[in-house]
Amino acid sequence: MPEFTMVDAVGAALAHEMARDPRVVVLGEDVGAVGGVFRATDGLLERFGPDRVIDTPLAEGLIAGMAIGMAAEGLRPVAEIQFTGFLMPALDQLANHASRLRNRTRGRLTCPMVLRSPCSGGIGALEHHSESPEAMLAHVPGLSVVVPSTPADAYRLLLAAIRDPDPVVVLEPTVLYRATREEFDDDGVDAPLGRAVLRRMGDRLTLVGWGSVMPALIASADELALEGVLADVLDMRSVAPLDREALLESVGRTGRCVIVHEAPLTAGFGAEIAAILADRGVWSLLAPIRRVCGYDTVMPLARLERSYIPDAERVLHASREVLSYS
Amino acid sequence: MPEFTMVDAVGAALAHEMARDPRVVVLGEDVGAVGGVFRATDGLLERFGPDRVIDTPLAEGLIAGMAIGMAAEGLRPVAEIQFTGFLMPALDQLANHASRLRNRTRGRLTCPMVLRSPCSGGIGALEHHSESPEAMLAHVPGLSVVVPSTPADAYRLLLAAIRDPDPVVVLEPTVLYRATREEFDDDGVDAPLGRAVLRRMGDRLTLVGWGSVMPALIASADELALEGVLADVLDMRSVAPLDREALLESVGRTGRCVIVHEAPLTAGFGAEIAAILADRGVWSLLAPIRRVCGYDTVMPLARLERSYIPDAERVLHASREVLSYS
Amino acid sequence: MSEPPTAGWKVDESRGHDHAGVHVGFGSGEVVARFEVRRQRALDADGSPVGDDVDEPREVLQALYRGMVRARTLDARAVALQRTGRLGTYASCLGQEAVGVGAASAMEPDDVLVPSFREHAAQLWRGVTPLEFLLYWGGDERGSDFAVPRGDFPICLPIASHAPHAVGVGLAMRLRGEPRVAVCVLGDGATSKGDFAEAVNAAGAMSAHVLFLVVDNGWAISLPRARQTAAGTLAQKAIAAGIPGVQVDGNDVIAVRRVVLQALEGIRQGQGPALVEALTYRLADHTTADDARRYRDDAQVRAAWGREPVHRLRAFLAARGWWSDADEAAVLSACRDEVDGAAQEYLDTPAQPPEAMFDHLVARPSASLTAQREAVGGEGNDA
Amino acid sequence: MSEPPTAGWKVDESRGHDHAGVHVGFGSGEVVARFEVRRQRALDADGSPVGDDVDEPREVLQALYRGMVRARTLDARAVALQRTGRLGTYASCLGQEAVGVGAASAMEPDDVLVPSFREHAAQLWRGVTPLEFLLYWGGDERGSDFAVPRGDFPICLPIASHAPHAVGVGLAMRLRGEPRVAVCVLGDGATSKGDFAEAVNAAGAMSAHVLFLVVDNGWAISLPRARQTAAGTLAQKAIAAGIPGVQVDGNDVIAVRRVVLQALEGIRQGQGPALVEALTYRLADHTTADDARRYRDDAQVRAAWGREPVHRLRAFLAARGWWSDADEAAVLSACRDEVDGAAQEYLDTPAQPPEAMFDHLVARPSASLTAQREAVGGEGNDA
Ligand SMILES: Cc1ncc(C[n+]2csc(CCOP(=O)(O)OP(=O)(O)O)c2C)c(N)n1
Ligand SMILES: Cc1ncc(C[n+]2csc(CCOP(=O)(O)OP(=O)(O)O)c2C)c(N)n1
Ligand SMILES: [Mg+2]
Ligand SMILES: [Mg+2]
Repeated sequence: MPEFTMVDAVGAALAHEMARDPRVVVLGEDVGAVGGVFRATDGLLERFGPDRVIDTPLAEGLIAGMAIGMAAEGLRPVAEIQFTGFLMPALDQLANHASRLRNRTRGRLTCPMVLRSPCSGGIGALEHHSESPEAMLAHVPGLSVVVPSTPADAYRLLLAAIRDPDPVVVLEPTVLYRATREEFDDDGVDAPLGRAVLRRMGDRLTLVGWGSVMPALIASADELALEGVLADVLDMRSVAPLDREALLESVGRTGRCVIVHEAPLTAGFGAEIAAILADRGVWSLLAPIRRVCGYDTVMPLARLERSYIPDAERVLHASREVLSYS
Repeated sequence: MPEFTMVDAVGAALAHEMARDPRVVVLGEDVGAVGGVFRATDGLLERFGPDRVIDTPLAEGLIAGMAIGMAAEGLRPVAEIQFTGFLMPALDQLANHASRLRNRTRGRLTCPMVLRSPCSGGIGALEHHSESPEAMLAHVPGLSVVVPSTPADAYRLLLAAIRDPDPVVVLEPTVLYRATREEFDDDGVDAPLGRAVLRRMGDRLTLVGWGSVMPALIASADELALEGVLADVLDMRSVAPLDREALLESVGRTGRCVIVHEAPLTAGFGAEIAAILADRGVWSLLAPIRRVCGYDTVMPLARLERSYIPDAERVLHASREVLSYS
Repeated sequence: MSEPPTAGWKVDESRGHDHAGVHVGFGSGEVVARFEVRRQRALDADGSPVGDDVDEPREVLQALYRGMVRARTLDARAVALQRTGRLGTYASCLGQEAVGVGAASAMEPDDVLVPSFREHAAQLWRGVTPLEFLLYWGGDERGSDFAVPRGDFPICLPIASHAPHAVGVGLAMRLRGEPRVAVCVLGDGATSKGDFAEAVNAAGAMSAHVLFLVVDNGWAISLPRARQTAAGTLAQKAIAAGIPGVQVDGNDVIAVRRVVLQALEGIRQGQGPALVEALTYRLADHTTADDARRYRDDAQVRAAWGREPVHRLRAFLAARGWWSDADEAAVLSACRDEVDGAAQEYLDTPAQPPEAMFDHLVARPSASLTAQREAVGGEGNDA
Repeated sequence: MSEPPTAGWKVDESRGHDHAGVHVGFGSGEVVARFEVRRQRALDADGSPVGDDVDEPREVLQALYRGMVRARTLDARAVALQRTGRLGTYASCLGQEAVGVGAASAMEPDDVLVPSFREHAAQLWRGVTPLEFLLYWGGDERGSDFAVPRGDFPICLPIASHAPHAVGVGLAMRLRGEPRVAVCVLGDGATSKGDFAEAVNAAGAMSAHVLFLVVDNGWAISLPRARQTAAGTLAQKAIAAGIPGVQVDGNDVIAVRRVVLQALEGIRQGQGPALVEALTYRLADHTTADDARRYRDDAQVRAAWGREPVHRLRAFLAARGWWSDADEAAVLSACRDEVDGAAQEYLDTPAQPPEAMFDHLVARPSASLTAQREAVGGEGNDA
């Protein structure tokens, strides 16, 4: 079986779907000759030509808006925003149009588009190259928001996103692009959106996260396991739709929850997770729900980046705190 | 003492501060001759002239970005975005620049600007004229986000916003612009940002909200009082900074909390409130925390708008549910 | 419209051009590019032909006239319904009918109209029904589920944010080799917004099949055209994108139709996008929520009434002997009957049930969304 | 740069102009506006004067030369530091030194530079120190706390999003009646972004004191200039905003300085904003993370080396007898010494403590923020 890094997996999913479905086109800045700044679209131009792999002028609002027009007109555009820090100008199109076109026309026009964007920090990049905007996006009704943390998920969730009849944003953590390799078949099988997956199974604590922080969660669980404490590690994979059932099931069993994300704490998506537990899951709670998140300040430049991003140490600290309640 | 509607109060605060501080300038679409589409800036052009009351070309990103430049250069711009539905193109400037300029330059340049925008629904307006984006804004580190619900608060919080050395967004619920009149002195006294206020004092339940839904919360509390149940009604007034102490104090006393806002439920700011309670306030909880919010769909056009916006009936329903736990 | 301002520009009058000086920027140096903006018209304000002969067939011209009267009749009814509390805030197209009718009459059915919010005349010509129209402005989403121009875009309220959609539509057409065109209509105010510039530029760079039709009606709410931009024409916005731009008298339905036909022809043939600026005037308040007397002189409005499009075409038709008082009466009563019927049907149409707000959000609603739908349909439970 | 494309345009060559046809849009009708774009230069690629005599004083020209060499020296060191893992991703300005030095040398100290991310030469000239420069690119916010151009804006990474800031700065200057100017520098890629168009238009409409300096270096990462826009020049972007625009040979520091001086003079006098397009070439990869061989021919790069600015000015100076080999050696070693010192100081500067990430977010931190600051400074507790 072939091995893929996450960035290879993204490219493989794009190539697979472009070969299968002639309506799929890729567009964005530098997606063509250079194959994307992370090489996610490498080789697509040679294989599918400039009518299906489209370098656009430099304008993110335009890219998102064009994708809406293409989608409404019957194509299946997969747009790339070069870094999530440059997504803001596209948010108007996502929130006011992509997510509303079907509703606005009572289903007459639809918007089956995907917007991919490399997200989150950890690679010592310049300012604006390390953002994690999933909470803002998840607040937009009608938008699906996916954040894979493994090569296979990146492949299968991207396929599902392209095949979804409605707009999907896929945030790809750059720190994971080349972090690991995973074996799987390039078989075109997608994974349904909105389903979490348990990466570790335990009984005393649930660690919840998605995307860039998953390695820290798994490391924390493994560390705790050495101490005899087994933790669930729940990778939400998609924040919208959210797998509430998996969340409630896990915390229902463990009674303790630490939520981890890289975006700033306040009004981050971790709040939504905690809020669901504070409503539907409140009777199973044996301890306060802790959030280990980016701080409520600007992610610092490279020299202090590591002090900002939640790591296993902080996750373990919070875990031990909630485990101290019995 | 003079009586003010909320929209008059906004105008009075602007006039007061422009008279007091020559650095204050007002800018936006139609803020001049026509006095703003809601007349919030009525009379300012005549009084302060076109160099301080500036009609801009039609471009929200530009308005926010210009305000940043003006603020950095020593002015105190108060920009208006005509409706919150047109705020998205300004979000890039708010999130990537206004809130970061001080940090980015280690305090060398600062951004004392205010961005006002009429928000929320309830007036049967066209699409995009009824949005409540406070959660997205509150997720931006460095940005203060204020949502007044009374004329006096609109006046005093706007003064504080203008005097604040950092960027502040003020969301003004259009449904409250002319809903009531309140007596207060146009004395230039501001109210500190980040302090909630108790509108009703009770013991069995805390109703938390801000902005447009406050009348429904107060009506609900009054209705419950008739039944002998006294509820705290906590008007957060500012979601960033958030008055965590007031929140924890109130729910610490009552043990029950219903959070109400008009923005969609998922990843709305109510989630942050619930998350704080699920951490620091969890031991005082006698019931699940309920959220009564806009649904996770597009706010419908005028004919169905009322079915979307949380009203006293829905608040009472949730209140009775949480009161049923003892 | 005013002549281009000269502040900052060095205007070179020395070459003896007839009409307009050459704006040469500043500095010296060799000339590397030259541009001209032209203005096209067919009838003067009184309906007398100027320039080329008017050789459009009688039936075409009569149809254009009926289209304008029909739009004006429905428009007036919408204002009346709003004034009596039976319609929401409404944006009248009074005075701008020639732009919509002229442009729509030049389009093919399978072209795609990507409108802003004041293109009623164009939408009606394309097949949107008066009932759909009233439902939309009455606050009912079903008004955008057009039975006929199935591929047309719905009204776009955030100014200029539809321009990138038109580029996407027009690029899809080009990629599939279709001789179709997306026609994006926007106002003078919209030309200040980044989306417009991004769209026009990208359409040019990518050869999308798009016509940008800029309706310069003199005002963006209270901001007069001259303060929206220092550019003397809006047609010259095309120069920034390297695509052709032209002005047309937007109160002259024949000229609008001609110039749009010509532009569409070029675009269909793969010559790339184009921009047309139609000069007209917003005779009404911005919307029914506006009071234009706060910011503009009555004298300007009165003068504009002297250039309005319906009278103009009628004068031309009458002079040719192609329009009688009986024709006029017949058209007016037919329009009135149609609009009466639509208004009644609109008023009789019950609102959608509350659950309808969930029915078209996404094709595959999540469990949470389904629960919310049930709650709103039921006793007001919260999800 | 390529000539304007003609697709869609009718180009009228009949008037016998010398240099460029007239782009007349399409359609007939009277001409309502005419525009010319000119290109200014002082030296040819070999350093021989063209056109007007070069009458800038010797000291000025020598200073410009030293400024370019200094920037190039620091730039090369930054690349070397990155290659050896001691600096972050870095964007080289190799080949573009004349634009920065020419423009900055024309500015007054109390003007405000509002730069993008490749204007190292201008920043250095204005007083940003090599140490600050390296700290910034090394990932330390203190690098933007310039001791000297206190009012200059920091580097802006989101393309074109600084253009509206420049309008605000330049409007403040106009409102206060100050003869100061904001100079906003952006790339060819930036001209496709809405912020740029909004800013240029609004500056024109509101007479803000802004000079837009567009650095056309042929590429936006992998997108060649010709595919960024169908416009033949970027100077013509000014026409859309109704402000004057001009092209200048951006590898010709004398011409850049002249045209910027002239533009600033007009702006100070209240003639409104202007736009200068400087034609240059990005000799380096886009950044140290890029490999330009993936998308452009070596031949193009080699040809561009033949037009680069440092050699050109040196040839001119030498021909005048104003520059000796000894002068050259002295400048090189002075620059090397300065950069060596700065690099060492940079490497010796410890990172800020983690709490510093909270120290300048807002003037009045909330209790929650203060608690987070304590947590990060302490044992990693979470707020
Ligand atoms: C992005 C955005 N900002 C503000 C508004 C509010 N608004 C509605 S129409 C209008 C003026 C539009 O002017 P123009 O483009 O000339 O169109 P016209 O109204 O003249 O048809 C404004 C500011 C809006 N709808 N969208
Ligand atoms: C809004 C935004 N989108 C994308 C990027 C990523 N990016 C960095 S530089 C660049 C190209 C810029 O081209 P140009 O404006 O010509 O400047 P140059 O790099 O040539 O100096 C891109 C796409 C960015 N920084 N900002
Ligand atoms: Mg207009
Ligand atoms: Mg470039």
